[in-house]
Amino acid sequence: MKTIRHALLIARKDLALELRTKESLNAAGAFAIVILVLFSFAFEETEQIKEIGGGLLWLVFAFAGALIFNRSFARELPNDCLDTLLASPLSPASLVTGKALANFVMLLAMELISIVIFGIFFNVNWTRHIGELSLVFALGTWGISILGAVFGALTVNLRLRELMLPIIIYPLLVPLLIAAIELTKLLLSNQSMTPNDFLWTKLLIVFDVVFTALAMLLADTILVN
Amino acid sequence: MDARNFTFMFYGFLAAWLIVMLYVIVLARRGARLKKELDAVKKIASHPEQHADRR
Amino acid sequence: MTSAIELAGVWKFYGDYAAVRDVTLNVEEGSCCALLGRNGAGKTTLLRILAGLSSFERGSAQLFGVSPRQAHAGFLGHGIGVYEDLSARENLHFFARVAEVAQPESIAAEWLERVGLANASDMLVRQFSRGMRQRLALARTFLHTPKILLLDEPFTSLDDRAIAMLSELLVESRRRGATIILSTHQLREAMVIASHVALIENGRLRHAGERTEAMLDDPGLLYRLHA
Amino acid sequence: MREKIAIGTAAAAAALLANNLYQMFMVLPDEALQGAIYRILFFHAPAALVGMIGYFVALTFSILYLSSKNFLHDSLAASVVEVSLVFSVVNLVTGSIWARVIWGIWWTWDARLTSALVCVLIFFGYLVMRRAIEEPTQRARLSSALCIFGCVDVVIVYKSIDWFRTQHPGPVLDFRTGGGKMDPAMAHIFWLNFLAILLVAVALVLVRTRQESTAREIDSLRRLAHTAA
Repeated sequence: MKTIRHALLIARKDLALELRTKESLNAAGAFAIVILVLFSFAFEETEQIKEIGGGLLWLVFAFAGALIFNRSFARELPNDCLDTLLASPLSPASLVTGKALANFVMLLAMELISIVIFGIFFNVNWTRHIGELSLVFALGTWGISILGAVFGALTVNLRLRELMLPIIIYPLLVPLLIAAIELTKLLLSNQSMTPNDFLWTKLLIVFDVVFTALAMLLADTILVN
Repeated sequence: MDARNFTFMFYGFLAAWLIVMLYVIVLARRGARLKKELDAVKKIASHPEQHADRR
Repeated sequence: MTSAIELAGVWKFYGDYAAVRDVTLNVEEGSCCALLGRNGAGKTTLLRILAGLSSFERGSAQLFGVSPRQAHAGFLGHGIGVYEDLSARENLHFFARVAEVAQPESIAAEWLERVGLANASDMLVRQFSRGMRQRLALARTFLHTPKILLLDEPFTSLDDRAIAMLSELLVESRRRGATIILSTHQLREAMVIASHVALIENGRLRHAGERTEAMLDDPGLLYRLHA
Repeated sequence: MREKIAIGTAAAAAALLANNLYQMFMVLPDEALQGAIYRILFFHAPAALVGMIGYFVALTFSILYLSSKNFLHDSLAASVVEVSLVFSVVNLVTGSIWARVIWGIWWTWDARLTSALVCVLIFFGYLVMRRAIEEPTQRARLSSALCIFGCVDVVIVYKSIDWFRTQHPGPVLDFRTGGGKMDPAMAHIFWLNFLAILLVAVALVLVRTRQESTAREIDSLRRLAHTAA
């Protein structure tokens, strides 16, 4: 209970700071829009786009996500705020969860903008399976966010932090991205899910649960030096 | 079987051992470098006053 | 007298290099212990261990019988520990909530008044002068009335007004029974406030005991004794 | 003493390899469908196995480090990952050459190939991160955490194989098929060669671990000189 309350406190503080400075949202949003525009020049036919749309979207999310995650713990560095938080009653696990929550909200906002632009540029109607699509987005985004928070914490004091984070998280995200891409592709091409596709949903859930648990477990190790 | 098949097998074996050999060379070079560094730093640690300005 | 802080045989390593070596130290409840020593002697590392920011490899550390992570001491390190893009009020609200005080809003308002920032409470810290930041940091450190205070070089880089405020806060904290450990270079100030002194050299504790009258008259005495 | 063990292990590996090579080329016939090229399997699969085993040995050492704070465990974990990575690369390269002959392509995004590649990328990231951290205690702590995340991810990647259409030959080893597809004479050489490659890996790990200790000694002497001066 206390962990959740503290996590919400951190998430709220981070979102308030982000809304004020817009450091990562501006960068991530601009990046997503530019990539989508560039891709709309590269691909013209709408049939083709339904095949690769899922992959395109999730790669944009993963890359824009890295911009958000890099700031996540780096935001605590000026004035040694990270030390202050760790010396307070707040547990490292709640700190990581709070950061993941803030990442999750920011990334989802970015995803919403991206998919609207995607729909307009590529003339794809993505609203037909909006319920399932939201579920897939939420599950996939949480997985990315929790890993982003953990490895944001892990790399926060390293040289070349901005470079190190993507090198580490992208390989780890492969199973999640494969599953999310497969499902998104399916939902965009207007097919309904077969039992076989539920396996991908299951993979997303397993990924989220396993890595959230691992993050809680290792938060102390990662943050207390 | 055909000679081409055999050539590729030869390349495969060659590549495998070449990679391992390459790693052994990297390992040996790193070992030599570490040894040199250790000697240098030992010298500094035993006479800190002479090297105080070189840090 | 009960011990507020108990360190027993604490070792902290950076690789094979020991930054803190076999430190055993008891600090009585209600006392104020000045941690002395040269730069790099291990003062900051020791304070970070007590604040629960650093782990250690051997020994045990307890604050009122619990681990440093659970003791929630008031900690003031080298940085001021407040957010540049939040206002003074938002900062104190946030840290009051994190510290789980009963009425975060009124406590925050009270402390803003106390450190003389009531008029600037809705300004962003980014726009503050150095003195204002330091006073906000003091409010942040003391606002949950901690039973143990860990202050790392608190007098360095403080301006006169903040030094006066800190001294007042320390006196008041001791009056309510709080235990204080502070590391410092400023021997004269330290000797006036401290009831106990501890000297660290190369990670080892060289001296720990009460601050004597002789030390008050001659702050450099301890250093010369252990030279 | 440590060096003698390393040299002994390497010598044993060399002798065993010489024997295996003789058997492979002089005794075993070509395979009916694939011809001579199938012999790559004797290196390809053991390299994959040694790599995979290595990552989980490194996981064990990482967990051990976190509970014991003994740097030997950290050194072992780092060494094992590095050596495993070498064999994983051997695995990928030999597999690619085999695929060029049998499938006519160097690479395909098959599940097993993908997961092997992902594995290499994860642990490559592990080594890159180690280089970016100078303070040994912090390095040991953070890389142990990364190793745990990496290994769990490898398991998830590997599990998702079943759900992905696959082009890779199915299992041929006894313990996975529950009754051999492989000729007993071939299986015999296969396991002997696995042992040989494992011995090479152990020898390399021993040398590498020693270097890690030396590096740590250098670091602590530097810090000592730094504080003394």
